[in-house]
Amino acid sequence: MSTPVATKPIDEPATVTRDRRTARRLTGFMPLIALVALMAALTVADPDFLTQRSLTAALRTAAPLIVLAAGATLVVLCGGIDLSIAALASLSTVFLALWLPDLGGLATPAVIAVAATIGAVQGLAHVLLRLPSFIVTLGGMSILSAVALVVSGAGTVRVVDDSTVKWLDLYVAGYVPMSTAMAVLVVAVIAVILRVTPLRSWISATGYSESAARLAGTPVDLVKIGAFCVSGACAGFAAVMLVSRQFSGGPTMADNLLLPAVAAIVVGGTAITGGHGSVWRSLAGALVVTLLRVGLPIVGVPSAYEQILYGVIIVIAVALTLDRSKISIIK
Amino acid sequence: GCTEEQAGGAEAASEGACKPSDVKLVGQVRNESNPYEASWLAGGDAFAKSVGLTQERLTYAGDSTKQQEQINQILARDTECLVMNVLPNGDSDTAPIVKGADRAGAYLVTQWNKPADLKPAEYKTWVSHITYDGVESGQQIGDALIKTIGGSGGIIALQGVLDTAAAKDRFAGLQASLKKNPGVQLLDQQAANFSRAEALTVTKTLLTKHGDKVKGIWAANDDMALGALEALQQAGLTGKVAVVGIDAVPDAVRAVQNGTMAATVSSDGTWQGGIGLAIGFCVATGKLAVKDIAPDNRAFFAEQFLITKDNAADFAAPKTNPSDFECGNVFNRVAGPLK
Amino acid sequence: MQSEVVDTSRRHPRRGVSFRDAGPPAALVVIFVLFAVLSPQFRSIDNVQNIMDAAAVLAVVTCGITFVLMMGSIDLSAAGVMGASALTVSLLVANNRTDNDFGLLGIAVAIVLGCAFGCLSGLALVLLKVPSFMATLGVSAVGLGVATLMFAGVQPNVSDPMLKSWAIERFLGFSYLTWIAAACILVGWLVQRYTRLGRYAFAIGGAEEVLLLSGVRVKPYKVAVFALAGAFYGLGGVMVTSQLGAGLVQAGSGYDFSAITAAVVGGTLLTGGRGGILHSAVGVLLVMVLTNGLVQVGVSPYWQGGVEGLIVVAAVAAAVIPQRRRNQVVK
Amino acid sequence: MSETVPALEVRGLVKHYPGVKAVDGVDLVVRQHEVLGLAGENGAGKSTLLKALVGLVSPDAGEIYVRGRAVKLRSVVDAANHGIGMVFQEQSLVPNLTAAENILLGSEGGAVRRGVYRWETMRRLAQEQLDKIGSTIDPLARTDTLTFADRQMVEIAKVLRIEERSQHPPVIILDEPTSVLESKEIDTLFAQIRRLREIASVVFVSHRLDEVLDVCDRVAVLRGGRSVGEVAAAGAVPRDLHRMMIGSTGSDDHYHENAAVPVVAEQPRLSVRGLSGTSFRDVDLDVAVGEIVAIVGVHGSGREDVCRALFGAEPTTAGEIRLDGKRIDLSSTRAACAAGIGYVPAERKVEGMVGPMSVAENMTLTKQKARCAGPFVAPRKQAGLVDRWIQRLSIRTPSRDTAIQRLSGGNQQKVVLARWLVGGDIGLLLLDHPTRGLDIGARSEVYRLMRELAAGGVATVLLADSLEEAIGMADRILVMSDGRVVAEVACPSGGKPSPLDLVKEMV
Ligand SMILES: Nc1ncnc2c1ncn2[C@@H]1O[C@H](COP(=O)(O)OP(=O)(O)OP(=O)(O)O)[C@@H](O)[C@H]1O
Ligand SMILES: Nc1ncnc2c1ncn2[C@@H]1O[C@H](COP(=O)(O)OP(=O)(O)OP(=O)(O)O)[C@@H](O)[C@H]1O
Ligand SMILES: O[C@@H]1[C@@H](O)[C@H](O)OC[C@H]1O
Ligand SMILES: [Mg+2]
Ligand SMILES: [Mg+2]
Repeated sequence: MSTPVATKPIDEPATVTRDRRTARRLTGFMPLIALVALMAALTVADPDFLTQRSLTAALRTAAPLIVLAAGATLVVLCGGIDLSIAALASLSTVFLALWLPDLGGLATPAVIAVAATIGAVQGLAHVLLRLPSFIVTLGGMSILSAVALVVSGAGTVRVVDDSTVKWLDLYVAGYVPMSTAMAVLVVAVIAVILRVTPLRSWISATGYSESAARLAGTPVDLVKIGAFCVSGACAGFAAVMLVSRQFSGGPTMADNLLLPAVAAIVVGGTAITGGHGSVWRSLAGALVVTLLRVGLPIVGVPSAYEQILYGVIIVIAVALTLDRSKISIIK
Repeated sequence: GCTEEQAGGAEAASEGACKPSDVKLVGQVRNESNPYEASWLAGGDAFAKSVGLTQERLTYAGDSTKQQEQINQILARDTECLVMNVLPNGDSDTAPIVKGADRAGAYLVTQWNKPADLKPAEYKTWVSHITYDGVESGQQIGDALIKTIGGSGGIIALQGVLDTAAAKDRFAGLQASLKKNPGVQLLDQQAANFSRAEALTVTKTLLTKHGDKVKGIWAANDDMALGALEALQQAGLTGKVAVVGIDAVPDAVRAVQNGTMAATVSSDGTWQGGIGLAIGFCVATGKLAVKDIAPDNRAFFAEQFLITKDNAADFAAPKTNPSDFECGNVFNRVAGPLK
Repeated sequence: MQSEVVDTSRRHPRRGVSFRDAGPPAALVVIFVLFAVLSPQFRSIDNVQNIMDAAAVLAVVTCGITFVLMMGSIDLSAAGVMGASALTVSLLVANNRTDNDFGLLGIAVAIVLGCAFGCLSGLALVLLKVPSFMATLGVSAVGLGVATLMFAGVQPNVSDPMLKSWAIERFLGFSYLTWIAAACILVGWLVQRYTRLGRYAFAIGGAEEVLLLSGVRVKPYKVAVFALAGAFYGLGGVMVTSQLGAGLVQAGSGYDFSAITAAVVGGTLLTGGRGGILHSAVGVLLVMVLTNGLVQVGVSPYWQGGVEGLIVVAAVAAAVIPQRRRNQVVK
Repeated sequence: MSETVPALEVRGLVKHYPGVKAVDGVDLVVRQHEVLGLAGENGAGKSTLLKALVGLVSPDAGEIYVRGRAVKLRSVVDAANHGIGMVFQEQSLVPNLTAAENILLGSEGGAVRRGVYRWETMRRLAQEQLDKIGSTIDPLARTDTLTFADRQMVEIAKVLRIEERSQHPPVIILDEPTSVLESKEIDTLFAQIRRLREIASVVFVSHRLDEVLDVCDRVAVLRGGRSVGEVAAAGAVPRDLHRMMIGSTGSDDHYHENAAVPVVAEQPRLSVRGLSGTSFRDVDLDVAVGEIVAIVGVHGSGREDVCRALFGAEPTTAGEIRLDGKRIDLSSTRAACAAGIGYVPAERKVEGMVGPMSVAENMTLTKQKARCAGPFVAPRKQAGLVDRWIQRLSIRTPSRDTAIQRLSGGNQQKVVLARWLVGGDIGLLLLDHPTRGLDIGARSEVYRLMRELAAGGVATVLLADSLEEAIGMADRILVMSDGRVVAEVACPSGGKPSPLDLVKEMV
């Protein structure tokens, strides 16, 4: 169609005062506020939860999720979705485990490069075949899983000599898990690159209004392929983290991280329809999701109630963090 | 500088120094929504109660990463006198659990899944690994199936989650059984992922594919066997095709009893849930010293029984009793060392 | 995450409606013929019945999801809602755990429960303004938790003869479940074509903001659509229980993504405003023919998932070729 | 009720947006059975005021009286119940519904009983509405299969449902309904407006002041959110209105013909041979350096698609395109941009701008060199450049960081145009209805800009808003019909053809 109407039918109340602006600024911090609130709640439920060791462990746990979510955030910002990240990470753990004996230290960059390539290929299929990313990556998910199953001989591939990936499982100064530091670094690098280059506005334009972006001469196709490529590379890097702590690779190792990763993105307040959001938000989102995943059972919530609470809290968290001033219609 | 361990935190107690009341018991399985694993947690609760403690029940929804996350978090707390009885999601999940527990000095018993070259004997607090011999059980029910169909004809196989040791070993057992019986033909094998629902559709499809040639169905666990039974009922073939499974869940034992299923193999969830905690508890409280545990008991196959119509009645109720968990008896059900 | 066609070629009146809609049915025919040629068992009457039986539950779930997709929303709650309804019905009809024997009433309660869960999703969307993606994911978790509570460690086995007969008895060669699915498709089609609810769902996907400008209150309709979808999932859970003869928490596992795949393969757009029940019915058949055919022709279980993914992507690609245009937006 | 009570009265209406006083204390009276024109520059506050009258904008202050009674209008339904309906500036139809459903949307009456559709009744009711305005479209056609103009007629048919809904003479508001219509359709619309005057009051907005004076009884003028007066239409001329709108006299030379530069025909910038695509065939087109070539034709002539094809946004099946003598391959919009081609699409909201992004970002989306140092964005350079163009085109915006969707239509259009100019490296500009929705002043500025660009050597292809505009601006006019170029008319300064000459060629 050709004639959507941009009119926001219900417009803001008339009082354009300072508190409105503060409120708007506050929405940027909402993911953080949600994080702190959740931590407080868990601590009340079980005072033991708020120890340095406990928090360090949670940070370490969150690292692969942060990286996965950060990469996929770019695809979401472009208005698409990448459902293949978890399967790709699983496949990458298999590759890494298989290649470590021969390639040693080169295995890590090799796996990341291969994962980036696979991501880019999906992006290419999405762009060239004009297929919804949902379908391309859903298909990609099954294909990558099948490949992982076959390549691994349907089993765990043990890593005997993990000396070249071990560094990722160390602690900086005893307190900061290296993997978490690296995850934050990945987020920071992506954020900085977006900030100082035109990429940020290209991605947003693509996400908000692809046809307008294209008619403005924005390299929409390249931007999308690039986003899928980075998403793939991040899946590869997350896989390296997993191998470094699992001492093995497995064809389904990371599969269950898909929904948590998407949840992390949305909880961070990035609009699932594209355009608005950031990788920082996804970082906070990943921490919220991790706290929910490990926190609820650890403070003693029984399994059935844990699921119910998870469902309720995650919905409330999104209700808090989503910056609705940028999106008039929520689907 | 970088360190391998995180700073701070509790020192593990020296072996055997724990007061019984200081011991913390943790049982971890996939979920509470299947009968087998629910019985595991119930067994754990029963044991904990018998020593005046409570079991912390953890479930991870079959999600490997979530299992690791929970273990990490548990180990980041006070690990003095911590005893864990863990069902690792897959082979690959065992190593990090073991290494974590070892570092933290928590007493650990694992069950079902572990890579062959990872050995409890090489660790201080990884007390034992318990499993059932999948090759044997696969073969036992294979043999029983073949006997039921009269030693010749076609069968189909429903495999478990393809990348688990249980699925692979059990299927290897079936293949061994088939080797001995050249008259029996494996018409088809499909993965139904240990799931009742998947087994139902796959079986229906295989029944139309192979028609009357199907005389028997070999399923790598009882859930799938029960799914296959439903498929047979829907195809009007109840009783005409023999079905076997593994796990001896109540419904399957009942089916064996009334003849709709040919055989299953006991793996006793209630016992598994209790025994892991019992072994750890005994070591933590000094009633058992790790160095005194026979090497063969550090990683062993537990006794399992083929259940057919003849002995099904004996298995209708769980055979676990409190005396199984006394420190002198904890290795009573050892059938042999892990191969 | 969605695919939207901004029709920039307003100057050409729509060429060949039939041509555009013909993609999925054509793909269905091609794939069917292909398998029929490759495998004599595949083309047997028995197998066709089998495919229809196997398609029944997916068809009902897809009916529900189609209305949600038509609005441009998404629904991932099927797994949880079906689990809860499966446990509910298995505990309310004659079974081995309780003394209940409510028969049809029990079935009705399970469907109403599904409806209530759907309502929850809808309310979270319109009141809390949480994107449906997340709202339904949360509701799914809640559903699974509720189901686990009801499960309480012991498998409820159904002995109700009526419920069990649904999966076993046949009428004109097809099981009752298949007929129930057919009835759902008919009802769905009537709702879509002849009721305000159906047409507004379609319109909301086309241009929600215009409805607002026209003074239509869309919120009640959105909630109603999710509730309708929930009722279909509830029925789906009942049907699975009938098939399996027992109430499983996992009764709905995998149906969420399969149903979306089926709907999209059938030509429903994830951005809404296009497609419908009949499209989805074709999509369901396509997916089921594929799953069945791959087993019939003997593709290794290791590869089945991968091959299926590949064919789904190819089928959607083939189906969109007639609509492919320069500067068409696909998300 | 007395005939002298105004149908609608607004007193001291105020609506402020962050940084903008959109409506700043407006008084307005709409008498019964009159057609009231509303004139004002882009951003003067017309649409905001009118939206307040149908409950879409909640005013910060002020009263609204309907037939003498003070009312609070909270929603479109509220307004409709008071007999006020509006056709919005942006088309607002649901594309995937039938025309009939759109016409009856929200007030289905007998066509929907207890939630169930009665298609036959619906068709009949919709047909009645369409008959009123003499539209011949099929009520059951899907709206997105209709032409733009037909859709506009559907909107008008829709708003006329108000007649059926209210017992009192309704007030019907038409916000720039003619900007996308062609002269024949405009004539039909005006006939309707005149018919409506017998039974209703009409508020009519257009930037074509002659139109306003033609159809209205009285014209109220807004400037900067305030009422600045009104004139009786009879006897007034556009200049009078214009003076009130901007507070001074505009230039007479609307099309800036004195700034036109002679074209050097030997220097072709664009040369197209035998271009064919889905909706056009064998198009030959030459545009010289500094030349403005207009293409005219009715809907369906294929001229928009030719334009898009020249920007790589529409596939071609045959033909050759040369730019400055070099053959170029326009397989994507990127390629076109790289070759120095710019394009301003007709449908600004969807294709021209990225609504939630800022004026600055929208303006610099294309031209990296203009805002970057190497691969990096240079914020100061970007800001300076953007501010310069905001000033140069007098774009009315609180700041360069304001989301473009908060600007008035005309100002949005200027930003889109500026996008191609910030780089200073454009060789060929393709303008699809560049002045759609612009006020006279803004138009005049756009024309001046076009002249300036032409003088600087930019070749321009113009799909004009009206024949007058084509004639006024072009050096040469091509006539397209049914996908082919059927005539070429020279259009030099001083020797302009008359609109009639062109119409002859078009049929
Ligand atoms: N005479 C009628 N009786 C009943 N319904 C009608 C009638 N005419 C139109 N409709 C409705 O109008 C809709 C639009 O018709 P059309 O065939 O153009 O689109 P569609 O088939 O629904 O959409 P798509 O082509 O995207 O699948 C139809 O789906 C139908 O619901
Ligand atoms: N939703 C909004 N938020 C912020 N500012 C707005 C909004 N809507 C309108 N404005 C501002 O209010 C002023 C009046 O806009 P309005 O659309 O009423 O002008 P107009 O007279 O209709 O102009 P045009 O002739 O271009 O349509 C403009 O400066 C515009 O930027
Ligand atoms: O049924 C059991 C299955 O759930 C688990 O994965 O492995 C052992 C099986 O017996
Ligand atoms: Mg159709
Ligand atoms: Mg306006």
